[in-house]
Amino acid sequence: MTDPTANTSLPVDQPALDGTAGVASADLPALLEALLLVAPQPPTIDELARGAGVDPAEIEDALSRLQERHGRGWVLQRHGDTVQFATAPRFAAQVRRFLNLDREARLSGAALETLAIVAYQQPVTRAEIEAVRGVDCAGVLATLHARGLIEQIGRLPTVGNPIQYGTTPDFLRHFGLGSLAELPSLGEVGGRDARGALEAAVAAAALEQPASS
Amino acid sequence: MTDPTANTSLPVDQPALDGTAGVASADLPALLEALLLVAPQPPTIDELARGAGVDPAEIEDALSRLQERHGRGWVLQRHGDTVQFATAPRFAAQVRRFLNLDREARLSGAALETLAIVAYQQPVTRAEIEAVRGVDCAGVLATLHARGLIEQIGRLPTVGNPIQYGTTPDFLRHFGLGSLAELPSLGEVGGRDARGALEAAVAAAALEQPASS
Amino acid sequence: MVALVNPATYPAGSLLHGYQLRLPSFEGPLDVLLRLVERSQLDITEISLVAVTDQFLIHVRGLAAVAPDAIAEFVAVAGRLVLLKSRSLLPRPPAADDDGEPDDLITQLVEYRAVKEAARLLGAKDERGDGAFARASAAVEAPAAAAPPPLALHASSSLARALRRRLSAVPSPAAEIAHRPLLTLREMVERVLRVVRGGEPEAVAFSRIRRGCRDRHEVLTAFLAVLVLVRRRVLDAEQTELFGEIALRATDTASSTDPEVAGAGMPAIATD
Repeated sequence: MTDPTANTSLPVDQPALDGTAGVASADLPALLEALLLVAPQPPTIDELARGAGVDPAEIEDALSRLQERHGRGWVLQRHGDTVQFATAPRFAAQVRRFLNLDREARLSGAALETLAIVAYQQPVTRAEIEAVRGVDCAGVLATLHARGLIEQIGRLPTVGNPIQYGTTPDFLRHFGLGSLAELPSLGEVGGRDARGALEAAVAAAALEQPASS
Repeated sequence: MTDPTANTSLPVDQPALDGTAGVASADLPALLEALLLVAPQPPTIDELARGAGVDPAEIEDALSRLQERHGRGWVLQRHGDTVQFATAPRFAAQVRRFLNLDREARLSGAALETLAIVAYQQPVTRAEIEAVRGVDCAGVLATLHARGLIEQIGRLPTVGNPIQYGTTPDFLRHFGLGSLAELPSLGEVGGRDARGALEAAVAAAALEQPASS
Repeated sequence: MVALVNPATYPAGSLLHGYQLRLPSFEGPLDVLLRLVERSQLDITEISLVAVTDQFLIHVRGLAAVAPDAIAEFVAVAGRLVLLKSRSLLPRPPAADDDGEPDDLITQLVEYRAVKEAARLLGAKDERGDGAFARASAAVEAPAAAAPPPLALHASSSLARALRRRLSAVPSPAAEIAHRPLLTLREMVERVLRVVRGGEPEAVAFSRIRRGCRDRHEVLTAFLAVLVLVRRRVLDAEQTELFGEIALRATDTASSTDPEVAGAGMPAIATD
């Protein structure tokens, strides 16, 4: 046996008891590492469960254990039902140098405002965004779409079937987020919970929508 | 959920002190994890050193420290000067299942058609098969031969002595046949006897053969 | 990102006198209003909106060079501010039922400030550049298969089916191939000339020649024949509108031209 990982001083290092089908629960995070590294596309929880031969619930549990491991060079990113590795944000500068990438252009104030509404309030329509910002947002939305930060994630079943926007996996990576749950907390504005204010704004815009579109 | 590896008594797990250019030596293995994750090709030690902004000797040192970490889903592979991840051998069965590598292969439409001509019309030459199919069949014949479904059963005494193909005993087993006599009847196509049409098509090719080859 | 061009020029007392906002395209009326409110160090209340109304109106007046639809957005907000101010100046019946418009503006401003806060947090991350990067392809090569995947069992009927499909596509050698008489370009040139000369002195419509054609190939040949005859100045063709009728007329010089001459040197192009 030449596998260096066979040196099992920690319980987590126990190799699977059965090499063909099941895998010890303690070894499941390591198995998920292997599967996430070979996956040609970001896999879903169900695909991981099928590959690992365990229940989706066990995958979720193992993923959270994997996420908690420190000192790793990568982080888990969840987008919808899919999971993938991305490099740890603290290494962004080195990764850019390694890949010969220039830093992306900074986002403008308008782009950040629009992106913030999409990120915190998705799915959201252009009319809703414009109602909150008070200005036309067609150009900004086109720019954000071209940069791969937002995408169409649905259509409203109202007049004109307006497009609903949401953020992409690239959005998570650009901002070094593991998932939308890691968006920074908004705190308070004007004596109100900012998150609630944002929700109220979009909700108010949504009420006007059937008439306006 | 407490992950045993999260207990960071080892200096190796300390995060980088400086996130922009250099990286703390203790964080170098994690940085290499990140670089190996995003590398489009297995990188060389020098490429890693340039990306990490350290000496190649430090990369070698960090790689050996990385290799010693346990409870991972991967192992490091060195090919000459390049480094890459490979999945841990103990997860081979799960990885194969995850990637669907063990799925049974099915014959393509072109392979089935070619095999059918060989089966119903053996012995038959490549030129005769191509006359019926109207396309080059060299690749398909090679595949069928590699699969052990057809074999050379003779040579024509014409110019070039073309190989004559026939089916193998493995062919019979794969199609659940006791003998060639159990091949299903071809019936009629377009109001003609299909068997006769096949023979006529092959015969037409045979007439051209001495001239064409 | 300070939008003030020259903050040092504000005289004390007249807050923001001569106030100018640089107006990048993204800044809308809410943005301007929020900056005015924050500049005045006031809470967002009905009172503070009244306090910045004059400054906002000054700003709107300076918008002459901006696109009309952008100005409309500013004017709409300005209108709401003026309404708000008038209510604060005029005595109102205590139970006056207002339409809630000023409150709406305040609410909208508070909500907009929440957006600004969210944008600020994202902007800080953007500024730091703490991006994460995904791998370009699988970071790990799949373990090499020891052998090609096993071949699935196939039904023998699949062989017969595949072969029947192929044979039905092979033309039967016994089948008769219908030959259509070929019409050469030369013959078509003669036919066109006959029709056009038969119609003299009136022009003949191309559609009349087309009606005499048996299929699309003949129509194409007829059109080609017309082009040839026009090029040789045997015919004049006139089309007064796009896709309109083409009127054909024999030229004077051609009236005596023998069809054989007109078609001389013509390759015998088959129509099929």
